[in-house]
Amino acid sequence: MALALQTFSTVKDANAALKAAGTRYLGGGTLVVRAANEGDVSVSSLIRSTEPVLSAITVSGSEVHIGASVTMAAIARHPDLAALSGAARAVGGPAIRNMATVGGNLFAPAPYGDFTVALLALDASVSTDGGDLPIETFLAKRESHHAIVTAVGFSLPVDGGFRFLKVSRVKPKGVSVLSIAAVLEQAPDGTVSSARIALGCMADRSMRAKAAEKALLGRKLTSDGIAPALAAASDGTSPVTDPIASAWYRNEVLSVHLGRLLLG
Amino acid sequence: MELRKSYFADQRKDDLHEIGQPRPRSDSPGHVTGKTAYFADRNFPGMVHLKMVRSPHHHARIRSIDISEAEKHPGVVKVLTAKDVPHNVYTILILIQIGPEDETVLADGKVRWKGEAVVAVLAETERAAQEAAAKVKVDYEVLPAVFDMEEALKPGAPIVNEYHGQNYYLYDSGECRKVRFGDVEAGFAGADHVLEQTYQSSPIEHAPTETTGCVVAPEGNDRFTCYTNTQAMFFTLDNTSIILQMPGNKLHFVGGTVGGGFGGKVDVIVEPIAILGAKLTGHPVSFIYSREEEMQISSPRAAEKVVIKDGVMKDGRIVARKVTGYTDAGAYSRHSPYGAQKGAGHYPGPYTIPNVWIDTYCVYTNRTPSSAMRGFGVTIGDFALEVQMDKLARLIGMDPLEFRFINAYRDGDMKAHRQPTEGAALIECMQEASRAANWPVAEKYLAMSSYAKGA
Amino acid sequence: MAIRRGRGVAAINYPTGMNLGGDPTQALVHSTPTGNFMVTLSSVDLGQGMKQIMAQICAETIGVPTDRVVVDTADTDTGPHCMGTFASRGTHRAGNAVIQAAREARQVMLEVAAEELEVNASDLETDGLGNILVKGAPQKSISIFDVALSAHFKRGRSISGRGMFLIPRSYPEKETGAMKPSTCYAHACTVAEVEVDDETGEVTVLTVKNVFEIGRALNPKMVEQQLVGGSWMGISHALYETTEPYYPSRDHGGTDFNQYLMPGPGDLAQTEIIVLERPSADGPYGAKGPGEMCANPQIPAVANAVFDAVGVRIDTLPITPERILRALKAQAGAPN
Amino acid sequence: MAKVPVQFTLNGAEKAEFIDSGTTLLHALRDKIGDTSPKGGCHQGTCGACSVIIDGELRLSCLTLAETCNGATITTTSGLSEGGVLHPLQRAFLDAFATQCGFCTPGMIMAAKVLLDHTPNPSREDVVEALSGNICRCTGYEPIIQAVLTAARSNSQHAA
Repeated sequence: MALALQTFSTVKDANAALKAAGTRYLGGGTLVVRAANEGDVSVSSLIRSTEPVLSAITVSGSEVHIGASVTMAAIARHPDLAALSGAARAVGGPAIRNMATVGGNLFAPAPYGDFTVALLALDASVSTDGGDLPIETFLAKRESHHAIVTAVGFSLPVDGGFRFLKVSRVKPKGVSVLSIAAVLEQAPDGTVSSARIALGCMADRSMRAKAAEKALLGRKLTSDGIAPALAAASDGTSPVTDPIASAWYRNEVLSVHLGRLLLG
Repeated sequence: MELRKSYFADQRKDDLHEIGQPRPRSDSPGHVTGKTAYFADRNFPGMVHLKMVRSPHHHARIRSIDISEAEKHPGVVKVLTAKDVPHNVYTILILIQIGPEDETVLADGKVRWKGEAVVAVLAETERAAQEAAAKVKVDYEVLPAVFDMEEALKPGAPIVNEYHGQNYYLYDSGECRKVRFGDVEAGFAGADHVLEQTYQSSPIEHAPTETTGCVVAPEGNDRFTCYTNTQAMFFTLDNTSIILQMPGNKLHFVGGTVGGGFGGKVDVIVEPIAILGAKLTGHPVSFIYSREEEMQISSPRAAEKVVIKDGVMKDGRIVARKVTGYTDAGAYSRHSPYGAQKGAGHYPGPYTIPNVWIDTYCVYTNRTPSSAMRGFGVTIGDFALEVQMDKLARLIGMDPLEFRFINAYRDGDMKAHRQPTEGAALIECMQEASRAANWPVAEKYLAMSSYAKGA
Repeated sequence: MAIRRGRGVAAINYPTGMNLGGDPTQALVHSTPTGNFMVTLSSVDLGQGMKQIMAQICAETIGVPTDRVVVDTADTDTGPHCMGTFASRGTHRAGNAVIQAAREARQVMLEVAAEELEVNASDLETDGLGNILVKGAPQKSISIFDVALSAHFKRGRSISGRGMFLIPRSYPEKETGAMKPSTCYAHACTVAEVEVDDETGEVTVLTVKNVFEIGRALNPKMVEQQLVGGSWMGISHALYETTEPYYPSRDHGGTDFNQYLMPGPGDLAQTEIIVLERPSADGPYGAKGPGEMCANPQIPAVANAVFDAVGVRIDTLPITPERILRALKAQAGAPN
Repeated sequence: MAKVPVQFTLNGAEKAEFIDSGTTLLHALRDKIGDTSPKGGCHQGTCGACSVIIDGELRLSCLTLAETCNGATITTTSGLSEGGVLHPLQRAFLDAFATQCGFCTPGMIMAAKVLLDHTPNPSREDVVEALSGNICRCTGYEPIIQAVLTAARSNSQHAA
């Protein structure tokens, strides 16, 4: 079967079309068209929807909704999303960022998916026509998920509360050795009152560093203060081994980079 | 960049008009406007696309190949197997009498590396060729494979390539190319220190931005024009002529600007099968490596292992050097016997050493055949030699740069392969590096010259 | 955390041309009716600028400006045989063939000019601008334009020449390895300065100072192109590149430019290039092949600099952060 | 196979073609329209040789389906010079000897053009970032970075 593209004006119609065999949703094309170019003949029909909501960014107060078709470049330049621009800019080079979408990033396997690491730390919700799911739940079963992701939603972190780090071998664009996103809240005395830390490349998809989060509570962001969190950073990780780095290396340097992010 | 004209001024006349002038490149206007024609910029009506079915196994016997479903696939024009290739077993260096023929254009009975070409599918679109390729059924009996050169050289290792009969290339000098100069064991015996170290590399890809490929157009008169990015026009034409048993006058090769070579486009891989496809179908044929093929299927620079044993005196003189080099050819020879031999001519490096022993081996393993790359036979050897030089200098407590001056070759010095040194300039390069990098060395080294002693 | 700095040196030589010789290249040169010159070859331009260099060599030899020369190459129907563009042989082998062909064409050109000027050909010289002058009496001259017209339409002479360059093949002696691998060698010395992060094993190459001796810089800007690009590739080989990161395991080979690592534009070392010229006896205008050797000395120089910085030897390429980190941990006696 | 119409403006000229659905813009430009200045270096989105400018944004034509470009304005490197006069970026690449094999050059120039369109006086860091999706194997990048910085300077002088 030759490859063909079907375009629908509504998500609903696109979802219906996706029920057919051999279909796949086309976001920015960076994963799906690449697979077709590389000879993946399992997909014969690409489905997309042009429903405007998919391309919308809405910010009301601290509540943010980003349509699934919004590109990394659009996030990076959005004045209300300045806190996230570093994470959006961590994806690909300029051309890729003009194409790669928020929705697509949720499905990108390690070592890709850096923006999803940020979304996981933000504890985003992932929306489909069927409703919303916490991102952690969504990621755990993303392969079995067939409805089109329409948007992600999250609350903006407090000023300076969001930290992001991507470690790559090649600069400035290389893919991840690992990436770390952290959303931290600190009490007036500087102790950490709330922490969410997400890791990229430390498993086949973004994961939370829950032991490190817990170990950070009530501690100050000093070398001594973060030591228990660093010691717990690798709890539960099963990093990928790939051409960029081995699982051993990723585990070895995770705490180093987490420490630098927390103290930075 | 700075030209330092003060060196060797007595050997050079700077009286030229065009040579030495930074003339603009005649090809650049085409590059910056996108007008330069690369082979893939040719498009012909009715052109069909060739996709290769490749071995998923490192080493396997082929029990059977079933192409019937692929042939029936819509858009498919032709499916080629080994029996379609007139002279299927070949080796490219046969042109300079380096045999035996040891590689198949399309696998016949056996595959020896993961990615080896088994069946060629020609179809009206790339997609149809990909779909049909997925319908080719090959029944394999997986065989034990060997990836490590040391393992491959052990008795009882699986034989990678029966055309050689053993897992190394057999030179006229035996299992390796040898250089023997002086008495290396006596040199070690008399040395103040002996240091033996092992160096290792893994395969390296040329990674040109333009992948390997060709576009073939039948001229309608039994001649075929092949637009190709080969680095060697007649080398490719003549090998194609042998493989296709087609007189050379039926072949017309057109090259031009190549989108980067670095040694990666001197194997003769895409042209013969594409021309065969054009001959058997009457269609123009395009066969262009995907980036994945360029990365993992096209020949890389060989992995090498280099063992260096040196005898050195406290005063800095290297008195004996023994080098054993292993070149991982992968499953087939291609240019590797030549590269391993080039290493034998390159060691012991640009140093004058009275006792030298060199063995270089070309070893077969079940991996992608390696071949030429920028610095072929030398690059990895230089890494090993020059790290070894650093270690030796530190071993005897000497500055690494001064240590090199002491041993540097000069005009007239006899090399291990028994050629007198001519035109040496290592000393002057090091003198200039000492200045440029502010790496001080004793005055006596700055006063040295590559010219023959006493000249 | 400590960023530790070190520097290392390496010196190398490199043969010009196919190992052991036996690799011919031919060239044909002819003039058009208006005194432009065609060089016909089958050599391939890989991007190093072979066509431009052949034009300059032909122009120098004939005695015309380079823009009067057109190079037609890489067509087996028109160009005579060339062994190929590899082994740093393009400039050396094809350049010599072009010189020989251009000299023969120049001789015919001077003979026709001599007839026009009614002097001996041996009394003539070119001014490099497109004119032929009588030595010592430059007011007596003729343009190459007019000479070519005369040769074509009046005197029936073909201003053309044939060139062939072959280094006879050397066969290594079996027992001793006595052989002649090459007729000339280029040289280089590189000093590299690095920083190593001793907690992650990451290496930053701060500076590379490269001195290259290449016989003759036929076109200095093009030489610079190759040497700068080669220096980058050397660093790339030292620290990044492999198709089999876990060699000899065949697993995890990269299949794209994200996985096959090379330094990006944000990883560039400050690079200095110094060129020396010791003309080779048999090179075209003394040139040797710079294209390959320029990527070699950086590899050991970087390796030695890493040792200088952190005191561990990485004898396996590429020198990855992982290899450095493992070595540092072993050095510290920690289990790895 | 069903053909679908595509219509867009390419380098100032209206183009209309019938193509196979699912055809990438790269193939449509090269094989149907005959603009071979975008190069197919990987078809994976990892080399940048196919870069084109679509409605002012840098995009990879190898990962863009042509039929999603209906009504778009597309610029390629072959459309930059006007009346035989090279664009300042093209001139700068020539003068800086920033091309060797030339295969990456059209994509590099596209990436650089988008940068200069939005950031007329870029820092070196800006240039490095702008070129970061484009692979060059010959030059070591430095001459290309210098060419872009030179073009920016000549642009600003021209504007002043």
